[in-house]
Amino acid sequence: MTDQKPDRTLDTDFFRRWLTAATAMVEREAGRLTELDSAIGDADHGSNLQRGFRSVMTELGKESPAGPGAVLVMAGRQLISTVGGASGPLYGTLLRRTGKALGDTPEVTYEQFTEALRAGVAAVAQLGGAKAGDKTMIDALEPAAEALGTSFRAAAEAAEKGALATVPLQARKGRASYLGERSIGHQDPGATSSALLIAALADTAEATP
Amino acid sequence: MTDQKPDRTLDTDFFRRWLTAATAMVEREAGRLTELDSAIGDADHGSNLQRGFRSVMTELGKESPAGPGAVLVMAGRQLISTVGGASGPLYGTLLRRTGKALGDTPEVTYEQFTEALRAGVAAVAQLGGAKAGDKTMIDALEPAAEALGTSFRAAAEAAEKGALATVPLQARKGRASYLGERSIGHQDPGATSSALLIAALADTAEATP
Amino acid sequence: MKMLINVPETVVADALRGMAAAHPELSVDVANRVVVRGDAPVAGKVGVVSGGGSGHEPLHGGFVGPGMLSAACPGEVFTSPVPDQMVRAAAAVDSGAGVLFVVKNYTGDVLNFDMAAELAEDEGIQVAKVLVNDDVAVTDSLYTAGRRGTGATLFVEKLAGAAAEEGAPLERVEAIARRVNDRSRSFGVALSAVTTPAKGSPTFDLPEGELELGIGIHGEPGRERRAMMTSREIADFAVHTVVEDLRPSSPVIVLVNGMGGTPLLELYGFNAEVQRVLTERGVPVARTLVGNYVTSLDMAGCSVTLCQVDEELLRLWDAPVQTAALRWGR
Amino acid sequence: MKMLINVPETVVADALRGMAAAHPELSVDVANRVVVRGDAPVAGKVGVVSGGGSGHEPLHGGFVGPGMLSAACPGEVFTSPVPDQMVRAAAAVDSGAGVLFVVKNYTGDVLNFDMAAELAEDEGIQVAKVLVNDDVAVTDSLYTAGRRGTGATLFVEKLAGAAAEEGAPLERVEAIARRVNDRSRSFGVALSAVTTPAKGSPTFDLPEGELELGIGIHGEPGRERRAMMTSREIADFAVHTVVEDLRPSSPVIVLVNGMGGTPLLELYGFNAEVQRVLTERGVPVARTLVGNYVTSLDMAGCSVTLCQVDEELLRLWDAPVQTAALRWGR
Ligand SMILES: Nc1ncnc2c1ncn2[C@@H]1O[C@H](COP(=O)(O)OP(=O)(O)O)[C@@H](O)[C@H]1O
Ligand SMILES: Nc1ncnc2c1ncn2[C@@H]1O[C@H](COP(=O)(O)OP(=O)(O)O)[C@@H](O)[C@H]1O
Ligand SMILES: [Mg+2]
Ligand SMILES: [Mg+2]
Ligand SMILES: [Mg+2]
Ligand SMILES: [Mg+2]
Repeated sequence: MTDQKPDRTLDTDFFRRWLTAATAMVEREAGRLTELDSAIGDADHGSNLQRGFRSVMTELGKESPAGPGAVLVMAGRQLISTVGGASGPLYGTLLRRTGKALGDTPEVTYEQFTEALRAGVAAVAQLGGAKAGDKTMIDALEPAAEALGTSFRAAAEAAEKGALATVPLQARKGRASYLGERSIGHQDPGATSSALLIAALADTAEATP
Repeated sequence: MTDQKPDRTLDTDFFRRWLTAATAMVEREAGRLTELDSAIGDADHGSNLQRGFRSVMTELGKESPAGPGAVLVMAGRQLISTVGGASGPLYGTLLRRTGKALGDTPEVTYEQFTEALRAGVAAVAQLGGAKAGDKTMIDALEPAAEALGTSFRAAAEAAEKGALATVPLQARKGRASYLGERSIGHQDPGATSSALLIAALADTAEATP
Repeated sequence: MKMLINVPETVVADALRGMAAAHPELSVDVANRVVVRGDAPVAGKVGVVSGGGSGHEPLHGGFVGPGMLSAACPGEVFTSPVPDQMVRAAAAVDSGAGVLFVVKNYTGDVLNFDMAAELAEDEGIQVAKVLVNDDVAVTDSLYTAGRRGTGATLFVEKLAGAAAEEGAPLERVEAIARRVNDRSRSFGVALSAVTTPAKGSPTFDLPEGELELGIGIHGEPGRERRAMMTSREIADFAVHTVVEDLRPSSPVIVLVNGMGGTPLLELYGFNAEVQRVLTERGVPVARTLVGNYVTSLDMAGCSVTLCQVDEELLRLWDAPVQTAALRWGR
Repeated sequence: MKMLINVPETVVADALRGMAAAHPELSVDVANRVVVRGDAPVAGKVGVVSGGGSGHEPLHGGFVGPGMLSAACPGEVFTSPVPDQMVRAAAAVDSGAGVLFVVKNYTGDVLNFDMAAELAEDEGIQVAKVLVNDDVAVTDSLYTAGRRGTGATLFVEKLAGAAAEEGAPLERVEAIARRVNDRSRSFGVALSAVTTPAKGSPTFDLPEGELELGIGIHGEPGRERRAMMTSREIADFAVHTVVEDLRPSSPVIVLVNGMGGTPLLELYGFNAEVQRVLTERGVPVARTLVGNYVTSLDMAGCSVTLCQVDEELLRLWDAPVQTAALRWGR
């Protein structure tokens, strides 16, 4: 495990490997995500993401998008076209808008990526209208984008902490909000999957010399 | 408990009390009858007889049929009009035909009743087409009618023995026949309720000076 | 087991009251338990009357109306109705042209309809009867009560009803009904047992990994229990069994019927497999109906019924029908 | 939990193949998951398109046909469809008169239909949207995603579809749809949880003696859990809640809807209680529909939807409709 060198550059391959690691993470944790979603939602979050990331993998095998931005835009589009539900457009927008913000250079700096991810997260917040504390993926994504100012691992830890912190919250957005007070005491599935995505990011960074 | 005096006479009240005792027996054992029917039938035999005998009681409270024959004919009609299923026409026919055979005298002898019951049982066998060993109520009714030549209690014991003897049989009539070999090992609900009816008869006789 | 009921004793009467409220075009006699089409008796028309235990809805009450049944007699749950109901229904629909009783082959239904026919004839109503016995899971032999009536009941009621609506005389309506029954076969499968209001718990114990093959519609166990099968395997088994028995030489109408507890989504998926097997076996399909029509309360499972049709039967199938559960044409 | 399926992954595609086989009058694109009425686009007619997660059958695919939906887009089970489906559906039904999207108010449906509307407009299709949000169990506030769309979807699709069939322009069809939604309210109750193919076990644990009040159609727990109630008590509670919110000043159309696992016999019995409460409260009933229309797979339970109608809406309700699940008139 290497230090996370916020001064490094990130190439196309890095983003392909991030998506691959994220897919593996989703495959491993799909059951748990669906279980969390069955407590306060409709029991499909794990299979939704599984379907989406599998199709991202298929597409990555067929196409060779040139540049980090193109990889993420392609992945985002793929999620939008295959996931459905709330998480499809939201995660799709996250990747697409992050990708768009990266532009079409063959490599990006750590700072460029940090800025781009913040733009992506902002787009998710705008699309879904959720604020911090509403018990959604925003509760993991916003602290992660913030902590990315320090390092990949700091971002992963912040996301994980954010996800855990959704437990005592009452949901105000998405399906869980229908439950009112009964949503309290359960961890938000979308915040949980967001933490997995950022954990996959940190893992990828650490596996990259 | 008195001896069963096959040389006694039976009046209208005797038959009213038999039907009342039978109703009580059905009320008490309805759950078990339905349970037996659920193993090899459709789980309604207990509630079928409950509905039928309750309505016989209601009718007995309203009307005062004159004579043993009229009591049984009325009860048989009532069963036909309220039970449905296989057991409604069969038990209805048993009582109606037994009653018809009793004629319209105010009292009947033990021998007259024995003959009449045998006619009733024969009518049931003809209507349903079942023979001894087909795993139906006939397996309790026929030995009971036969043993009535001896005494009420002998009839009750023969019916009980007949009902128990249905356990190893494979059904050839009624719903249980659909099960083929899977009907083996269960006691027939109709034979069981027949044994209850005849037990109620013996109990009534023993409670009658 | 929880149910949306008040008490078991009033389930049938409550349902009839609710049906009366939803269907002003029917005349529902709640006290006497008879559902009659509102315009009965129709002058010159043969009456088509059926009935049986409740718990199979929409059968039979949902099939009362122009082009199908003239009246239906619902019994208690899974219990044949009593003769009084059938006599009343016959009297309500008879216009002098006679009445056909459509009777599913169960001891109880047969005995009660037989008694009713005698009584109705005493009242001067001409009565014909047809027995429906399409279930190939039951051996038709001296050692059984004969084959059960299941899905083919819908075909018999629809086609005989259409013939009656066209003005066919009683013998003709009866002949059609008999032809439809002769050319129809069914096979059913249960993924769960059924819970009747009176019993309140499942009629048999069906473990998670198993299913019952060859079940009827009254919560009786089937002929055989097996390890759980896929939709594909069930279709292979059921269609094979039916086709081997029917050996159709002309197109069939297919009924893919839900037992009540299986979602429509699954029934449609199952239909895809049924159609595949029929294609593989070279059986041409003229029409297909998918849905919950001849049910068994909350039981999960399905049945497949095939009816081999000729031109006349197909025309009668396509003829207009206006009932609560089956409607087309006009 | 046993299901009549092959594997969870192909459930929706299998169902669409089965639907295509049963309904030659529909054009079913299995690969792209769009169900379109066979004669689309109809010249000069506004297209009415809906969609949502699968598992609510017959909603929406069963409501495609003359007088109701022009097309439906089924998503995965309980998962909103993706924008590509809606764009494809809009393109298939647009005759130049524009398309109305009928969207149940769930975050997923709203976001996906919004994206689809943008894309469809990029392709030159005029799109209007109406949100269905009738479920009074959910507080409509800043602290929720708003009221859910449930039973009123059937009313919106039927009445907007009838208006479109009559040749009404897009703004008018949209206005009708909005009026119907504004005048409709629902309340639902679950006696059992639901089992999705992907999860394979019930979404929540509902003990024998309890029920969930205020549930939606996606297996989410309700607002409140209570000791089991009778049909009578449930009707009192549900109708009261709906009427207090709607406060109807003219006759209503009543939908007594089954969640899928509750037998029709019980639904009709429940309808009797619903009608009793409405009578007691002095709410006149213009029409009643009882059945499994907006379901939640195998869930046991029911919902009540009331739609307060004026003369125009009642005329549109009575207008002919020819779909797999709803048919009358003509
Ligand atoms: N308005 C919203 N803004 C941000 N995130 C949301 C919003 N609504 C829902 N989510 C997230 O989506 C997750 C649910 O995703 P998923 O189960 O795939 O979709 P659905 O709710 O449509 O079934 C929730 O756990 C939550 O984190
Ligand atoms: N053909 C027959 N002859 C005599 N008894 C019969 C016949 N068919 C059925 N039975 C009796 O009827 C009993 C079942 O009665 P019941 O459950 O009330 O009616 P159903 O079978 O219609 O549900 C059986 O246990 C059997 O004893
Ligand atoms: Mg979900
Ligand atoms: Mg029985
Ligand atoms: Mg019975
Ligand atoms: Mg979902």
